[in-house]
Amino acid sequence: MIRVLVNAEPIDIATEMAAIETGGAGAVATFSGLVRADDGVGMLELEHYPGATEAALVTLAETAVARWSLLAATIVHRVGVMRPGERIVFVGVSAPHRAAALEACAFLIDRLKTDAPFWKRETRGSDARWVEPRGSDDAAAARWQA
Amino acid sequence: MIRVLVNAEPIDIATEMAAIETGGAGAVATFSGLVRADDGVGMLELEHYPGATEAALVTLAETAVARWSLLAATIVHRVGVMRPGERIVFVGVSAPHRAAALEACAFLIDRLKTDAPFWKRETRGSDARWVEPRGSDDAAAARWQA
Amino acid sequence: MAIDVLYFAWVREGVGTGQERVDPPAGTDTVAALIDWLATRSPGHAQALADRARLRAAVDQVFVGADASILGAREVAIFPPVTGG
Amino acid sequence: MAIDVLYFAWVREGVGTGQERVDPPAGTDTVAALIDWLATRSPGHAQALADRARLRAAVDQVFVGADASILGAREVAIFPPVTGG
Repeated sequence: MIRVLVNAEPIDIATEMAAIETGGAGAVATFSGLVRADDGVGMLELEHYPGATEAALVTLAETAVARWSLLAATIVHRVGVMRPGERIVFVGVSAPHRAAALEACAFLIDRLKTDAPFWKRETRGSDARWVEPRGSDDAAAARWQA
Repeated sequence: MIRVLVNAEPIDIATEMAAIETGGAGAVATFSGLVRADDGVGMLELEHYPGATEAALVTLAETAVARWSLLAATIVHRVGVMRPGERIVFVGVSAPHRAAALEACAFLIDRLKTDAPFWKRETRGSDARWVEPRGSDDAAAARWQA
Repeated sequence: MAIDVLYFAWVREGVGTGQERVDPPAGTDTVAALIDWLATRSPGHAQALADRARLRAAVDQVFVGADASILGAREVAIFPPVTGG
Repeated sequence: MAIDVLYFAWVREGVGTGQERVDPPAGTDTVAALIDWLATRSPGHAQALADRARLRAAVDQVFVGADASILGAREVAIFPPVTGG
Protein backbone atom coordinates (compact mmCIF):
# COMPACT_ATOMS: atom_id res chain seq x y z
CA MET A 1 0.00 0.00 0.00
CA ILE A 2 1.52 3.27 -1.15
CA ARG A 3 0.61 6.59 0.37
CA VAL A 4 2.07 9.86 -0.96
CA LEU A 5 1.00 13.24 0.34
CA VAL A 6 2.38 16.70 -0.43
CA ASN A 7 0.62 19.61 1.20
CA ALA A 8 0.87 22.51 3.61
CA GLU A 9 -0.70 20.79 6.62
CA PRO A 10 1.35 19.73 9.65
CA ILE A 11 2.31 16.06 9.50
CA ASP A 12 0.38 13.95 12.02
CA ILE A 13 2.60 11.09 13.19
CA ALA A 14 -0.11 9.06 14.90
CA THR A 15 -2.20 8.99 11.73
CA GLU A 16 0.76 8.07 9.56
CA MET A 17 1.99 5.35 11.91
CA ALA A 18 -1.48 3.81 12.07
CA ALA A 19 -1.63 3.76 8.26
CA ILE A 20 1.71 1.94 8.04
CA GLU A 21 1.19 -0.64 10.79
CA THR A 22 -1.21 -2.63 8.71
CA GLY A 23 -1.79 -6.21 7.82
CA GLY A 24 0.92 -8.51 9.08
CA ALA A 25 3.87 -6.15 9.36
CA GLY A 26 6.58 -7.37 11.71
CA ALA A 27 8.81 -4.35 11.20
CA VAL A 28 8.13 -0.64 10.77
CA ALA A 29 10.90 1.87 10.11
CA THR A 30 10.37 5.60 9.89
CA PHE A 31 12.35 8.73 9.26
CA SER A 32 11.21 12.25 10.09
CA GLY A 33 13.03 15.38 8.97
CA LEU A 34 12.46 18.43 11.16
CA VAL A 35 13.33 22.08 10.88
CA ARG A 36 16.41 22.31 13.05
CA ALA A 37 16.16 24.70 15.93
CA ASP A 38 19.87 25.00 16.54
CA ASP A 39 21.31 26.74 13.50
CA GLY A 40 19.57 30.09 13.56
CA VAL A 41 16.86 29.39 11.01
CA GLY A 42 13.66 31.18 12.00
CA MET A 43 11.58 30.11 9.04
CA LEU A 44 11.82 27.50 6.32
CA GLU A 45 9.85 27.60 3.07
CA LEU A 46 9.40 24.60 0.82
CA GLU A 47 8.42 24.93 -2.84
CA HIS A 48 7.51 22.01 -5.09
CA TYR A 49 6.49 21.22 -8.67
CA PRO A 50 2.83 20.25 -8.39
CA GLY A 51 2.11 17.03 -10.17
CA ALA A 52 5.70 16.19 -10.97
CA THR A 53 6.68 16.05 -7.29
CA GLU A 54 3.88 13.69 -6.38
CA ALA A 55 4.67 11.51 -9.40
CA ALA A 56 8.35 11.34 -8.43
CA LEU A 57 7.44 10.28 -4.88
CA VAL A 58 5.02 7.60 -6.10
CA THR A 59 7.72 6.24 -8.40
CA LEU A 60 10.18 6.20 -5.51
CA ALA A 61 7.72 4.41 -3.22
CA GLU A 62 6.89 1.86 -5.93
CA THR A 63 10.58 1.19 -6.46
CA ALA A 64 11.10 0.55 -2.73
CA VAL A 65 8.01 -1.66 -2.43
CA ALA A 66 9.20 -3.81 -5.32
CA ARG A 67 12.85 -3.96 -4.22
CA TRP A 68 12.22 -4.84 -0.56
CA SER A 69 8.80 -6.51 -0.82
CA LEU A 70 7.30 -3.92 1.49
CA LEU A 71 3.79 -4.19 2.86
CA ALA A 72 3.39 -0.40 2.98
CA ALA A 73 5.33 2.72 2.07
CA THR A 74 4.34 6.24 3.04
CA ILE A 75 5.96 9.52 2.00
CA VAL A 76 4.52 12.73 3.39
CA HIS A 77 6.25 16.00 2.53
CA ARG A 78 5.12 19.34 3.77
CA VAL A 79 5.33 22.49 1.61
CA GLY A 80 4.92 26.17 2.41
CA VAL A 81 6.13 27.89 5.56
CA MET A 82 7.53 25.93 8.51
CA ARG A 83 9.09 26.85 11.87
CA PRO A 84 11.88 25.23 13.90
CA GLY A 85 10.82 21.92 15.42
CA GLU A 86 8.13 21.26 12.81
CA ARG A 87 8.25 18.18 10.59
CA ILE A 88 9.26 18.72 6.97
CA VAL A 89 9.08 15.15 5.80
CA PHE A 90 7.97 11.75 7.06
CA VAL A 91 8.93 8.45 5.48
CA GLY A 92 7.60 5.17 6.83
CA VAL A 93 7.69 1.60 5.60
CA SER A 94 6.56 -1.78 6.84
CA ALA A 95 7.90 -5.20 5.99
CA PRO A 96 7.82 -8.71 7.43
CA HIS A 97 11.41 -8.35 8.77
CA ARG A 98 13.57 -5.55 10.04
CA ALA A 99 16.46 -5.51 7.56
CA ALA A 100 14.10 -4.78 4.66
CA ALA A 101 12.29 -2.05 6.59
CA LEU A 102 15.48 -0.31 7.74
CA GLU A 103 17.10 -0.40 4.31
CA ALA A 104 14.00 0.72 2.45
CA CYS A 105 13.50 3.63 4.84
CA ALA A 106 17.08 4.84 4.31
CA PHE A 107 16.70 4.38 0.55
CA LEU A 108 13.54 6.48 0.43
CA ILE A 109 14.90 9.48 2.33
CA ASP A 110 18.26 9.36 0.53
CA ARG A 111 16.67 9.24 -2.92
CA LEU A 112 13.94 11.72 -2.06
CA LYS A 113 16.67 14.28 -1.40
CA THR A 114 18.00 14.03 -4.95
CA ASP A 115 15.06 12.80 -7.03
CA ALA A 116 12.02 14.76 -5.92
CA PRO A 117 11.52 18.39 -6.99
CA PHE A 118 11.47 20.37 -3.77
CA TRP A 119 13.35 23.56 -3.03
CA LYS A 120 14.09 24.93 0.40
CA ARG A 121 14.52 28.57 1.40
CA GLU A 122 15.85 29.38 4.86
CA THR A 123 15.30 32.67 6.63
CA ARG A 124 17.78 33.71 9.31
CA GLY A 125 16.80 37.04 10.80
CA SER A 126 16.16 39.22 7.72
CA ASP A 127 18.34 37.11 5.43
CA ALA A 128 16.48 34.63 3.18
CA ARG A 129 18.43 32.27 0.98
CA TRP A 130 17.80 29.20 -1.13
CA VAL A 131 19.53 26.14 0.24
CA GLU A 132 22.37 24.80 -1.91
CA PRO A 133 22.39 21.08 -2.66
CA ARG A 134 24.96 19.02 -0.75
CA GLY A 135 27.39 16.67 -2.45
CA SER A 136 26.85 14.24 0.42
CA ASP A 137 23.22 13.91 -0.68
CA ASP A 138 24.28 12.79 -4.16
CA ALA A 139 26.69 10.31 -2.59
CA ALA A 140 24.00 8.96 -0.27
CA ALA A 141 21.56 8.53 -3.17
CA ALA A 142 24.18 6.94 -5.43
CA ARG A 143 24.86 4.07 -3.03
CA TRP A 144 21.40 2.70 -3.81
CA GLN A 145 22.15 2.14 -7.48
CA ALA A 146 21.37 -1.52 -8.01
CA MET B 1 18.62 12.26 26.61
CA ILE B 2 18.23 8.53 27.16
CA ARG B 3 14.89 6.90 27.84
CA VAL B 4 14.62 3.18 28.57
CA LEU B 5 11.36 1.53 29.49
CA VAL B 6 10.53 -2.16 29.99
CA ASN B 7 7.02 -2.96 31.06
CA ALA B 8 3.74 -4.66 30.23
CA GLU B 9 1.90 -1.58 28.99
CA PRO B 10 1.13 -1.05 25.28
CA ILE B 11 3.67 1.23 23.61
CA ASP B 12 2.26 4.67 22.82
CA ILE B 13 3.90 5.99 19.65
CA ALA B 14 2.70 9.57 19.96
CA THR B 15 4.19 9.89 23.44
CA GLU B 16 7.47 8.31 22.39
CA MET B 17 7.80 10.43 19.25
CA ALA B 18 7.14 13.60 21.21
CA ALA B 19 9.86 12.63 23.68
CA ILE B 20 12.39 12.11 20.89
CA GLU B 21 11.65 15.19 18.80
CA THR B 22 13.30 17.48 21.26
CA GLY B 23 15.74 20.32 21.19
CA GLY B 24 17.17 20.95 17.77
CA ALA B 25 16.83 17.55 16.15
CA GLY B 26 16.91 17.66 12.37
CA ALA B 27 16.49 13.93 11.94
CA VAL B 28 14.46 11.31 13.79
CA ALA B 29 14.64 7.62 12.91
CA THR B 30 12.49 4.96 14.52
CA PHE B 31 12.00 1.24 14.38
CA SER B 32 8.98 -0.63 15.70
CA GLY B 33 8.75 -4.40 15.99
CA LEU B 34 5.23 -5.81 15.92
CA VAL B 35 3.75 -9.21 16.53
CA ARG B 36 3.29 -10.49 13.00
CA ALA B 37 -0.25 -11.38 12.06
CA ASP B 38 0.64 -13.50 9.09
CA ASP B 39 2.43 -16.54 10.46
CA GLY B 40 -0.19 -18.15 12.64
CA VAL B 41 0.96 -16.82 16.02
CA GLY B 42 -2.02 -16.15 18.21
CA MET B 43 -0.14 -15.00 21.28
CA LEU B 44 3.39 -13.89 22.05
CA GLU B 45 4.90 -13.79 25.55
CA LEU B 46 8.02 -11.88 26.43
CA GLU B 47 10.09 -12.65 29.52
CA HIS B 48 12.98 -10.51 30.73
CA TYR B 49 15.61 -10.34 33.48
CA PRO B 50 14.47 -7.46 35.67
CA GLY B 51 17.30 -5.06 36.38
CA ALA B 52 19.79 -6.66 34.02
CA THR B 53 17.59 -6.04 30.97
CA GLU B 54 17.12 -2.37 31.73
CA ALA B 55 20.86 -2.00 32.43
CA ALA B 56 21.73 -3.65 29.10
CA LEU B 57 19.39 -1.29 27.24
CA VAL B 58 20.80 1.78 28.98
CA THR B 59 24.33 0.67 28.07
CA LEU B 60 23.24 0.15 24.46
CA ALA B 61 21.60 3.58 24.30
CA GLU B 62 24.65 5.23 25.86
CA THR B 63 26.90 3.54 23.32
CA ALA B 64 24.77 4.82 20.44
CA VAL B 65 24.53 8.35 21.84
CA ALA B 66 28.32 8.52 22.15
CA ARG B 67 29.08 6.91 18.78
CA TRP B 68 26.67 9.01 16.68
CA SER B 69 26.40 12.14 18.86
CA LEU B 70 22.67 11.64 19.25
CA LEU B 71 20.42 14.21 20.86
CA ALA B 72 18.05 11.53 22.16
CA ALA B 73 17.75 7.76 22.22
CA THR B 74 14.68 5.85 23.36
CA ILE B 75 14.23 2.11 23.78
CA VAL B 76 10.85 0.82 24.90
CA HIS B 77 10.33 -2.93 25.12
CA ARG B 78 7.11 -4.54 26.14
CA VAL B 79 7.00 -7.72 28.23
CA GLY B 80 4.20 -10.10 29.09
CA VAL B 81 1.43 -11.23 26.75
CA MET B 82 0.96 -9.63 23.31
CA ARG B 83 -1.35 -10.27 20.36
CA PRO B 84 -0.79 -9.99 16.60
CA GLY B 85 -0.46 -6.38 15.43
CA GLU B 86 0.72 -5.11 18.83
CA ARG B 87 4.09 -3.43 19.24
CA ILE B 88 6.82 -5.45 20.95
CA VAL B 89 9.59 -2.91 20.77
CA PHE B 90 10.13 0.72 19.79
CA VAL B 91 13.52 2.27 19.15
CA GLY B 92 13.83 5.96 18.33
CA VAL B 93 16.76 8.33 17.99
CA SER B 94 17.31 11.95 17.05
CA ALA B 95 20.38 13.61 15.62
CA PRO B 96 21.27 16.77 13.75
CA HIS B 97 21.53 14.89 10.42
CA ARG B 98 19.91 11.85 8.88
CA ALA B 99 22.85 9.50 8.34
CA ALA B 100 23.60 9.41 12.08
CA ALA B 101 19.94 8.88 12.98
CA LEU B 102 19.42 6.07 10.45
CA GLU B 103 22.61 4.23 11.40
CA ALA B 104 22.08 4.56 15.14
CA CYS B 105 18.51 3.27 14.85
CA ALA B 106 19.65 0.18 12.93
CA PHE B 107 22.48 -0.35 15.43
CA LEU B 108 20.13 -0.24 18.41
CA ILE B 109 17.63 -2.77 17.10
CA ASP B 110 20.35 -5.09 15.75
CA ARG B 111 22.25 -5.10 19.02
CA LEU B 112 19.14 -5.24 21.20
CA LYS B 113 18.33 -8.57 19.54
CA THR B 114 21.57 -10.14 20.71
CA ASP B 115 22.60 -8.14 23.80
CA ALA B 116 19.46 -7.64 25.87
CA PRO B 117 18.02 -10.48 27.97
CA PHE B 118 14.55 -11.06 26.55
CA TRP B 119 12.98 -14.39 25.68
CA LYS B 120 10.03 -14.88 23.40
CA ARG B 121 7.45 -17.65 23.50
CA GLU B 122 5.02 -18.04 20.61
CA THR B 123 1.67 -19.77 20.86
CA ARG B 124 0.13 -21.18 17.68
CA GLY B 125 -3.18 -22.80 18.44
CA SER B 126 -2.45 -25.03 21.47
CA ASP B 127 1.28 -25.28 20.70
CA ALA B 128 3.53 -22.96 22.73
CA ARG B 129 7.25 -22.86 22.04
CA TRP B 130 10.23 -20.73 22.91
CA VAL B 131 11.66 -18.91 19.91
CA GLU B 132 15.10 -20.08 18.80
CA PRO B 133 17.74 -17.41 18.16
CA ARG B 134 18.51 -16.73 14.50
CA GLY B 135 22.03 -16.77 13.13
CA SER B 136 21.11 -13.74 11.02
CA ASP B 137 20.65 -11.76 14.23
CA ASP B 138 24.21 -12.50 15.31
CA ALA B 139 25.44 -11.47 11.87
CA ALA B 140 23.45 -8.24 11.97
CA ALA B 141 24.80 -7.39 15.42
CA ALA B 142 28.37 -8.27 14.47
CA ARG B 143 28.52 -5.72 11.66
CA TRP B 144 28.45 -2.94 14.25
CA GLN B 145 31.74 -4.02 15.85
CA ALA B 146 33.86 -0.89 15.72
CA MET C 1 4.38 26.18 -31.32
CA ALA C 2 3.49 27.38 -27.82
CA ILE C 3 5.19 25.85 -24.81
CA ASP C 4 4.39 26.44 -21.15
CA VAL C 5 7.61 27.17 -19.32
CA LEU C 6 7.66 26.77 -15.53
CA TYR C 7 10.29 28.21 -13.20
CA PHE C 8 10.98 27.27 -9.60
CA ALA C 9 12.93 28.59 -6.61
CA TRP C 10 15.56 31.24 -7.42
CA VAL C 11 15.07 30.78 -11.15
CA ARG C 12 11.43 31.79 -10.68
CA GLU C 13 12.45 34.77 -8.56
CA GLY C 14 15.04 35.89 -11.10
CA VAL C 15 12.76 35.55 -14.11
CA GLY C 16 9.99 37.27 -12.18
CA THR C 17 7.25 34.73 -12.85
CA GLY C 18 6.55 31.07 -12.16
CA GLN C 19 5.02 30.33 -15.52
CA GLU C 20 4.84 31.80 -19.01
CA ARG C 21 3.61 30.63 -22.37
CA VAL C 22 6.24 31.17 -25.07
CA ASP C 23 6.56 30.49 -28.78
CA PRO C 24 10.26 29.99 -29.51
CA PRO C 25 11.54 30.29 -33.10
CA ALA C 26 11.86 27.27 -35.37
CA GLY C 27 15.05 25.37 -34.69
CA THR C 28 14.70 25.64 -30.90
CA ASP C 29 14.85 21.88 -30.56
CA THR C 30 16.53 21.15 -27.23
CA VAL C 31 16.33 22.24 -23.61
CA ALA C 32 19.68 24.00 -24.02
CA ALA C 33 18.48 25.88 -27.12
CA LEU C 34 15.28 26.87 -25.32
CA ILE C 35 17.23 28.22 -22.36
CA ASP C 36 19.51 30.17 -24.75
CA TRP C 37 16.47 31.75 -26.32
CA LEU C 38 14.65 32.39 -23.03
CA ALA C 39 17.74 34.19 -21.70
CA THR C 40 17.27 36.85 -24.39
CA ARG C 41 13.77 37.76 -23.24
CA SER C 42 14.64 40.12 -20.38
CA PRO C 43 17.51 41.09 -18.07
CA GLY C 44 15.80 39.01 -15.37
CA HIS C 45 15.74 35.97 -17.64
CA ALA C 46 19.35 36.55 -18.61
CA GLN C 47 20.51 36.70 -15.01
CA ALA C 48 18.41 33.80 -13.72
CA LEU C 49 19.50 31.53 -16.58
CA ALA C 50 23.14 32.63 -16.76
CA ASP C 51 24.78 29.75 -14.87
CA ARG C 52 23.76 26.72 -16.91
CA ALA C 53 25.64 24.33 -14.62
CA ARG C 54 23.23 25.21 -11.82
CA LEU C 55 20.08 24.59 -13.88
CA ARG C 56 18.03 21.40 -14.17
CA ALA C 57 15.05 20.74 -16.43
CA ALA C 58 12.01 18.57 -16.96
CA VAL C 59 10.12 18.09 -20.23
CA ASP C 60 6.47 17.22 -19.70
CA GLN C 61 7.40 16.44 -16.07
CA VAL C 62 10.18 14.01 -16.97
CA PHE C 63 13.63 15.00 -15.70
CA VAL C 64 16.04 15.37 -18.60
CA GLY C 65 19.49 16.64 -19.55
CA ALA C 66 20.23 19.87 -21.40
CA ASP C 67 20.50 18.09 -24.75
CA ALA C 68 17.02 16.54 -24.48
CA SER C 69 14.55 17.28 -27.25
CA ILE C 70 11.62 19.60 -26.63
CA LEU C 71 9.92 18.82 -29.93
CA GLY C 72 6.23 18.27 -29.27
CA ALA C 73 6.64 19.25 -25.61
CA ARG C 74 3.75 21.00 -23.90
CA GLU C 75 5.52 21.90 -20.66
CA VAL C 76 9.17 22.56 -19.87
CA ALA C 77 10.30 23.30 -16.31
CA ILE C 78 13.60 24.96 -15.43
CA PHE C 79 14.88 24.98 -11.85
CA PRO C 80 17.89 24.67 -9.52
CA PRO C 81 19.12 21.33 -8.18
CA VAL C 82 16.55 20.01 -5.74
CA THR C 83 16.93 20.38 -1.96
CA GLY C 84 13.96 18.63 -0.38
CA GLY C 85 13.65 16.25 2.53
CA MET D 1 28.38 -19.51 50.67
CA ALA D 2 24.81 -18.97 49.46
CA ILE D 3 24.17 -17.86 45.89
CA ASP D 4 20.87 -16.83 44.33
CA VAL D 5 20.44 -18.66 41.05
CA LEU D 6 17.93 -17.29 38.53
CA TYR D 7 16.52 -19.23 35.60
CA PHE D 8 14.71 -17.83 32.57
CA ALA D 9 12.57 -19.09 29.69
CA TRP D 10 12.72 -22.86 29.04
CA VAL D 11 15.49 -23.28 31.61
CA ARG D 12 13.11 -21.89 34.22
CA GLU D 13 10.33 -24.17 33.04
CA GLY D 14 12.58 -27.24 33.07
CA VAL D 15 14.03 -26.56 36.52
CA GLY D 16 10.56 -25.78 37.80
CA THR D 17 11.38 -22.47 39.49
CA GLY D 18 12.63 -19.03 38.47
CA GLN D 19 14.87 -18.57 41.46
CA GLU D 20 16.51 -20.63 44.20
CA ARG D 21 19.11 -20.03 46.88
CA VAL D 22 21.80 -22.67 46.80
CA ASP D 23 25.00 -23.42 48.70
CA PRO D 24 27.31 -25.31 46.35
CA PRO D 25 30.23 -27.31 47.76
CA ALA D 26 33.69 -25.81 48.07
CA GLY D 27 35.56 -25.87 44.80
CA THR D 28 32.52 -24.82 42.76
CA ASP D 29 34.44 -21.88 41.35
CA THR D 30 33.13 -21.29 37.83
CA VAL D 31 29.82 -20.98 36.01
CA ALA D 32 30.47 -24.35 34.36
CA ALA D 33 31.16 -26.01 37.70
CA LEU D 34 28.03 -24.47 39.19
CA ILE D 35 25.91 -25.79 36.32
CA ASP D 36 27.46 -29.26 36.73
CA TRP D 37 26.49 -29.23 40.38
CA LEU D 38 23.01 -27.74 39.81
CA ALA D 39 22.29 -30.51 37.28
CA THR D 40 22.55 -33.07 40.08
CA ARG D 41 19.80 -31.49 42.13
CA SER D 42 16.74 -33.00 40.40
CA PRO D 43 15.70 -34.67 37.16
CA GLY D 44 14.22 -31.32 36.10
CA HIS D 45 17.54 -29.58 36.69
CA ALA D 46 19.37 -32.35 34.84
CA GLN D 47 17.15 -32.07 31.80
CA ALA D 48 17.01 -28.26 31.68
CA LEU D 49 20.78 -27.95 32.02
CA ALA D 50 21.75 -30.90 29.82
CA ASP D 51 22.65 -29.03 26.63
CA ARG D 52 25.42 -26.70 27.76
CA ALA D 53 25.87 -25.22 24.26
CA ARG D 54 22.38 -23.74 24.53
CA LEU D 55 22.94 -22.09 27.90
CA ARG D 56 24.11 -18.58 28.64
CA ALA D 57 24.92 -17.01 32.00
CA ALA D 58 25.33 -13.77 33.90
CA VAL D 59 27.19 -13.28 37.17
CA ASP D 60 25.84 -10.40 39.22
CA GLN D 61 24.02 -9.27 36.06
CA VAL D 62 27.15 -9.21 33.91
CA PHE D 63 27.05 -11.56 30.91
CA VAL D 64 29.91 -14.03 31.07
CA GLY D 65 31.27 -17.22 29.54
CA ALA D 66 31.09 -20.68 31.11
CA ASP D 67 34.62 -20.43 32.50
CA ALA D 68 33.92 -17.19 34.40
CA SER D 69 34.52 -17.19 38.14
CA ILE D 70 31.60 -17.17 40.55
CA LEU D 71 33.75 -16.54 43.61
CA GLY D 72 32.06 -13.87 45.69
CA ALA D 73 29.03 -13.78 43.40
CA ARG D 74 25.65 -13.04 44.94
CA GLU D 75 23.52 -13.79 41.88
CA VAL D 76 24.05 -16.12 38.95
CA ALA D 77 21.51 -16.30 36.11
CA ILE D 78 21.26 -19.21 33.66
CA PHE D 79 19.16 -18.89 30.51
CA PRO D 80 18.89 -19.67 26.80
CA PRO D 81 20.27 -17.37 24.08
CA VAL D 82 18.20 -14.19 24.01
CA THR D 83 15.43 -13.61 21.47
CA GLY D 84 14.06 -10.13 22.10
CA GLY D 85 13.15 -7.28 19.79
